[in-house]
Amino acid sequence: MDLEYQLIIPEFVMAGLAVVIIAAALALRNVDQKWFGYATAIGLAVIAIVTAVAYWDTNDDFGTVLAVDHFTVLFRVFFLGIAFFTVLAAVQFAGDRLKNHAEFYGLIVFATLGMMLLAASRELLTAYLSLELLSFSFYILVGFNKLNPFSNEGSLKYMLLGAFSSALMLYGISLIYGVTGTTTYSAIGPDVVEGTRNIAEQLASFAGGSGGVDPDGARPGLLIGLVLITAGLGFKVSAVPFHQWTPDAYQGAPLPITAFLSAGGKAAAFAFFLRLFSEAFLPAAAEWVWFVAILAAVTMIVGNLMALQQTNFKRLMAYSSISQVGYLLVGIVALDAANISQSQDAASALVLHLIGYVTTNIAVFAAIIAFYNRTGRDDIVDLRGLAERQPFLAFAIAAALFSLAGMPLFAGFATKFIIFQAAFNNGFLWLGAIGVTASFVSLYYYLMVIKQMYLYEPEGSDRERFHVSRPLAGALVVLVAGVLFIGLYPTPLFDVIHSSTEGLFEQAAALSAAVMGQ
Amino acid sequence: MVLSEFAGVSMPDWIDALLRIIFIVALMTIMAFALIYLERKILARFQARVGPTRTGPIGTLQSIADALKLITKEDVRPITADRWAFELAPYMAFVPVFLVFVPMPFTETWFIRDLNLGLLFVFGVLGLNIVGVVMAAWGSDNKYALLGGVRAAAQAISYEIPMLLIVVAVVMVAAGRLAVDGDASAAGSINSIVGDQTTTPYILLQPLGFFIFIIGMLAELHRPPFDMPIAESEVVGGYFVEYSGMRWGMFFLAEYTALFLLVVLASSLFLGGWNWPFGADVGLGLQIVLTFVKTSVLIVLVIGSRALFPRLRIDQLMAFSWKVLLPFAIIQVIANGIILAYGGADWVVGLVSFGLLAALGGLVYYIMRRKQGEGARTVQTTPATPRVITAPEVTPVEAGGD
Amino acid sequence: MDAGEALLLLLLIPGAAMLLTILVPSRHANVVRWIALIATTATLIDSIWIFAVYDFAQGGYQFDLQYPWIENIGFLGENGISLHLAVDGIAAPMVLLNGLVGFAGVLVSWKITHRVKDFFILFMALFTGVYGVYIGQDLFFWFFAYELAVLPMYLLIVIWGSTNKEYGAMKLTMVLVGGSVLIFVGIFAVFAEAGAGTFDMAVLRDIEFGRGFANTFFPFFMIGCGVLAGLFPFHTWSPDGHVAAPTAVSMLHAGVLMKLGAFGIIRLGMEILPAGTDFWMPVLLVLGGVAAVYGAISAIHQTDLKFVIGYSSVSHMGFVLMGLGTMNNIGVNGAVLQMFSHGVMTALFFAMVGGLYDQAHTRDIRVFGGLVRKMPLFVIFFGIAGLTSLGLPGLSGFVAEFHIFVGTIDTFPLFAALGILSAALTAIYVLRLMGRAALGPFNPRWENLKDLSRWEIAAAIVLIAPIIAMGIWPDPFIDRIAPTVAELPNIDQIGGLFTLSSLTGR
Amino acid sequence: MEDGVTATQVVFWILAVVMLISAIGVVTAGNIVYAALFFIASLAGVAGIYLILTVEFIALVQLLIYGSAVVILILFALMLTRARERPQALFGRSRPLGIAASLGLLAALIGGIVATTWTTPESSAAIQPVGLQAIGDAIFTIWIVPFIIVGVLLSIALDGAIMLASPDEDDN
Amino acid sequence: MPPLEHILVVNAVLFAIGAMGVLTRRNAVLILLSVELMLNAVSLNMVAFAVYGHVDFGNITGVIFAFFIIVIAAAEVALALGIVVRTFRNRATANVDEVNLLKW
Repeated sequence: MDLEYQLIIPEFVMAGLAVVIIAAALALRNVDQKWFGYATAIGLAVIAIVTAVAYWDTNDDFGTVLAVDHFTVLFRVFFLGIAFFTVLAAVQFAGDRLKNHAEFYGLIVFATLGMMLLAASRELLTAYLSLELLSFSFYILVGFNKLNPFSNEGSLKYMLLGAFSSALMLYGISLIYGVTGTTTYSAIGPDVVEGTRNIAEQLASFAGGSGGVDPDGARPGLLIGLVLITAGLGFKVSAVPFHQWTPDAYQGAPLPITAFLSAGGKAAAFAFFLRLFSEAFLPAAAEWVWFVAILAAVTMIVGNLMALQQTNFKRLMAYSSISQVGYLLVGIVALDAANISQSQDAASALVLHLIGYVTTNIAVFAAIIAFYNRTGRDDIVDLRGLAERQPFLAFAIAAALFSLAGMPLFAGFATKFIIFQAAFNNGFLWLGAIGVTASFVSLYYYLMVIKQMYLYEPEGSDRERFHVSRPLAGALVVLVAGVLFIGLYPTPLFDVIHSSTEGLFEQAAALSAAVMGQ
Repeated sequence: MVLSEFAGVSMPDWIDALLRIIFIVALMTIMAFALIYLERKILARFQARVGPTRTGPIGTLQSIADALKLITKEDVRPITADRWAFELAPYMAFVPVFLVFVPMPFTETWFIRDLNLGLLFVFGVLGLNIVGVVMAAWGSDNKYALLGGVRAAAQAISYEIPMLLIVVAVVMVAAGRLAVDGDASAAGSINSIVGDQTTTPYILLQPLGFFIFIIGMLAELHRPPFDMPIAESEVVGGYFVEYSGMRWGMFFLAEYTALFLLVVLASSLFLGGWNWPFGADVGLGLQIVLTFVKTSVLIVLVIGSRALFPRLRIDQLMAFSWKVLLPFAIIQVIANGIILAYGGADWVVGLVSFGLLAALGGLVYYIMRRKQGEGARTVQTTPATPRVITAPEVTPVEAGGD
Repeated sequence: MDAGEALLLLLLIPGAAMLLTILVPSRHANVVRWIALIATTATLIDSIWIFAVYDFAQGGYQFDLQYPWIENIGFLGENGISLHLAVDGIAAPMVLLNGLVGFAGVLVSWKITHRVKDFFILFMALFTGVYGVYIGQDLFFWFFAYELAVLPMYLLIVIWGSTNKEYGAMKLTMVLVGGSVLIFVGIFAVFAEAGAGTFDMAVLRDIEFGRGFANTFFPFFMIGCGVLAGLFPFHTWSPDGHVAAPTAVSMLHAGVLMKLGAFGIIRLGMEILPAGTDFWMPVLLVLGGVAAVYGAISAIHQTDLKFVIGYSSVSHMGFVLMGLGTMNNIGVNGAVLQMFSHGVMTALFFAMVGGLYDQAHTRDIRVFGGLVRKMPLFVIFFGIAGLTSLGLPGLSGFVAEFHIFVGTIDTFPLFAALGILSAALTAIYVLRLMGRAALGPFNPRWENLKDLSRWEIAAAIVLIAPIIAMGIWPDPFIDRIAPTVAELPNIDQIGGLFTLSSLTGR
Repeated sequence: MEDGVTATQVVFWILAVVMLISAIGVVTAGNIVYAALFFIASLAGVAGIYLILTVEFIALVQLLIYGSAVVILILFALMLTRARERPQALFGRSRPLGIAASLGLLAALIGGIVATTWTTPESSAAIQPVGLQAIGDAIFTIWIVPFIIVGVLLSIALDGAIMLASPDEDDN
Repeated sequence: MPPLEHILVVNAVLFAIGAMGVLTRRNAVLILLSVELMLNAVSLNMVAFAVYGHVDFGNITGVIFAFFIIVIAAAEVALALGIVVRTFRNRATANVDEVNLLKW
């Protein structure tokens, strides 16, 4: 078997980077720990740039397990970017409040590696293992602040529920494998068409006890598998009702990790979600779309309602990110087996919203990290008077929160508009309406945060203005600019995304062409 | 199959199976008795004593006398012990060892079954006996028993890893050599590995492997100098401190059987098992003799080490496994992989392995020198506090910033 | 006329000012102020130019300008979303209105000293958003601008406001954004139903929507926009918001922002979904009438100056909605005129109240008295606003309300009576206000009051000029509005009756 | 499938029953150590079924890995809970709900399994043992990437576990 | 060989028992054990599919999958116990609902 290892050089380099960082820390004990952070960041940036330049035109498969196409490359760069900003934001935080810095950065790199592999996987086993690589890194990272009981507790809950969800997903995968005899996405696709044909009919005939089960077509096992996979993925992306771990993990984790979790973890899970559902399960869209739609609706509603009651900023962001998952799921709902170009647009819309959301979220967290570095507090009321003490941070947080609420000028508006339009276009007016209403509700709690920053005077003993370290401030400026750019002129980004999602639908397009031809 | 061939008659399967079981039980018992006797004798010689002399000719029936004593002894169960765990533990410790007999080649044709995955089987099954140890430790409701059990488990698991890696390295070598004959996939079978050592015992190819295997074996068996789990002066007697009578005997039996089996395995893997080292195809009778000569040498080595070496500390023991043996085992596997992948000759494999062994020796020597240089004041005489048991009630840390 | 760049400038100038302001260090407050003033002056000139150059003989949409914006997204249509700008006869006066009020707002805000930089950034965002709504011709952009106009309100009120500002600001934002949710859904429904693959209003206007669809989705626009216009059951945010807001924001808010609602009903409702008007416009008229009376009655009971004006705004916006509800050319014409008139007038009101409050630190009518002795200019300007409000002939209010009444008489005579009743009630509270606060016995507590500052005077003059101009010479407005209104779908032509535009021989 | 009940099927059902009863023991035992011991029994049952399914390799890996892993598990369970000294409630408040949910899951799964037509060979003679060589070849060619990932994953799990569990100087 | 359906049903029961354990137990170690039961059910499923199907499918993906699942499970146990130990050091409990600084 001929394997083209040059396709996955970036992954190897990533692993190497992590190992080098960890090993270097063992060797260089007297070096200021922050240099490990900056070295990691530089490494990530270099890998990102080189990957983007060297692989953009690649469209090839590594064996049957990985696909290195535009989608992969886009997400590679995307994840590297996320990691880059996370590391940059984390440097001072880690230096002040954490130990084992090199392992901290190394694990971030490993998690990023997991994300990259996840986005590239075109086969369920590889995808599952990549997901676990990612999850394991996060389990550790969430509990990284090991003397802090919150951190520890978040990690414990995350780990247990994560393992449970993996088991659910694996069972689903096993059923899919049992029915189709393969775990490769592209091979599942055609079988799915066969397997889910008239499932309702089959179930009815089975329930009727007529014994008239079509011997070669009755495969509700496939549907159960799909539902279980969706449920497992629901856990990973923290969709309601599988979201219980999210607030705890978010609140417990060290702040940069909360940022990374909410940005990278979610983005990776959705990259997987998207590739799986568009390459493998798209033909059966009619069978699962209702399930995902309900999931999306419940997620949007519950996420936002729960967020209303929060007093801790991290917890607020956790519920906020849950509701964002609802919006992202709308993009999955908009996939349409009958209309491939609509599906591709929906997928692109999803990715666009994802990128917008991630940029925004990292911006929020970078700002909060800068605040936390100074104050060590993360309740919403602690933000009081931030506009006086550090207007730039307050502005960045406000802008990002408005973006999350879907207000114009910022990324959230345009991307949400597009993603809801995708759902409307696919006949899910009610879902879009729920989404719009939910984001209206979300404005309330974002405003509560903004109010604290702008309305009140600083309180407590520490009311001085303070400085944000240069790299962090620079990162924030870039992020906020990104949020504005996506909000005002998403077209170029969308074009890039659109060209990257093309590959996801080649198979489906061929299939539907074949159906047309019949 | 084997026995029926030996007997020269064909018989139904169930009789065959029964015969094999009887064979195993008999062999195991005999070996255990012999080993107990041998150990007492050899140790006594080391200590300038004579050992048992009264029972039977030069004390040869001593083990049987011991067994009789054990059988007639009252079986006591502490009142606070957990009934099920306590009662079942000896069996859990005993049965896996019993199973390990299955793939052991005593001669070219004398074994119960030539499993294709024999090596994996040995380690997979043998590992289970630690469950019995832990059950005993916990079920006894005795602090020392628990300590001993925890130590035993930690030790067993720690040394299992380098041992397994070394077995992997051996299998790699064997597979490379067997592939020449056309069937590399047989490398998992112990008998095939032995069969390959007609002229070259693998101790020449994998001297480091042999070293690590023996060390690991000692640790697995809780033999001195790695006997902390059952050290009387530290934990009174370890996990079976509360046992008496035949149940205690079963633990002992299991231990000696395991010793015998591992020694057979070591001789099969590294010393050529039933092979005459100079390539002549010897007959069945001589094969048995060869096997037993080789195992005996190893047995004397094992028993002798009890008399020769002082006991380590538990932390030294763990550190030695994780920080010395494991890295060297990994390096050995990688080195084998590289050499074999590029078709290196056997002598290269052997040389590299020997080089690694020398490096290991040098490293250990260097560390010991440095430790001595640091002076006596750093020597700890007590084991690390067993905090796992005495961990105080920790009040939750006050909520606050990270 | 094809100078769409003028429209683009309306967005670019404040936008650029906003960016520029961000870059100015916050300690240079005066630089910030001057940037704002220059920007608003420029936009005012631009607005006036647009208003003047708008070719009313030709009518329809002019200054058409279209740039591609968000493309290549299949389900957003083949043309995607474009930056499509244009003004018609209704939008032109609104653009002018915004220019005037924005300019005056900057003048009035000169005295703000707290976080000047932030204030003007947000002010400019609001200002840009309002322009965007008036000139946007693409539903996406329209909605974008609409939200952009609503968004800064919250911060503006929360930071610089007064009197229960947290509550007021939150209520205002949530109600308005809630309304925009309806608009959002409506926009998508329209897009999907049209199937034209575009958000361009120019295209959507030409598409006939079914009656059932229109009847279903018209209220999405009517209520969604109506909320902003102070539609009756949803009006309560408005007085609270007004009271809480700082002066300039109140001005922009009452003067311009509320008009966005009525404007939205015209743009989205009447133009795109004309089939829904038959069923829903009477409802709008009834609600408008109720708001007019209710607002007036409430205003009578208030003691806080701003509450009085706030409820008066509700009342006047009720007139606007009534006018729209008539669905005949005169009524709608009047509604648009009233939008302009009320915009300038109420801005003047708030400017004056702000000027007073900054010195007196109270707005309780009962404690004032005889202010004319200390603040003659204030009383004069305030009086002009009040008289406009009660519809004194010769001032803009009269022209507008007269149109509305005439239109209403034609369709719903009963409601004309209601409207006239509310005008009478307006007279009561305005005159009471004047009598109590401005004239009346002097309260010595106010010995130290000074008259208006020059910035406020300038602002007032800028605002009074159009009031008087429209009052005595409404033709420029009617010339522009009437033909456009006449072209609206489903409009009854009742030209036989008295119209001022007949004076010009058209 | 052959007709009638073969010896293999009998053995299978014995193993299955042992496995399931032990599994129930795991989730209902009132003592953590018992639960862990039941778990071992269950694992042994699973390993036996692997053997019936002719995949000795997986069976042995199961014993080897779980055998060790579970022993550690029990050890920590012992150390951590001190079950003997302080009896604890091992069930959460939501017990009935959990039981109901899992029964629902079970019903759905069995329904789906029974209703589905699975692809199976004509007779069990066609079922060939999965050879070790085949597994090895597959792992090191097709599945090399997963194999590498697992390697990375194991190292970070090890690293993380050590880092988290190791005592700190300000640990009390 | 038992019919495939029998094996699958047994696995489903095992899986459901595991799920029940996760949902009803509150001790972290016990939850972990229950998850392991679920994973066992999954690997058995995989192996069964592979063995019964691999004549037709010509692959042994299921066996490989089972192998990897077992490995992952071991890693999971190791890591989870690391976290549990850390919890116990910090809080002296391993019951997940006594670990409740954060709302569950």
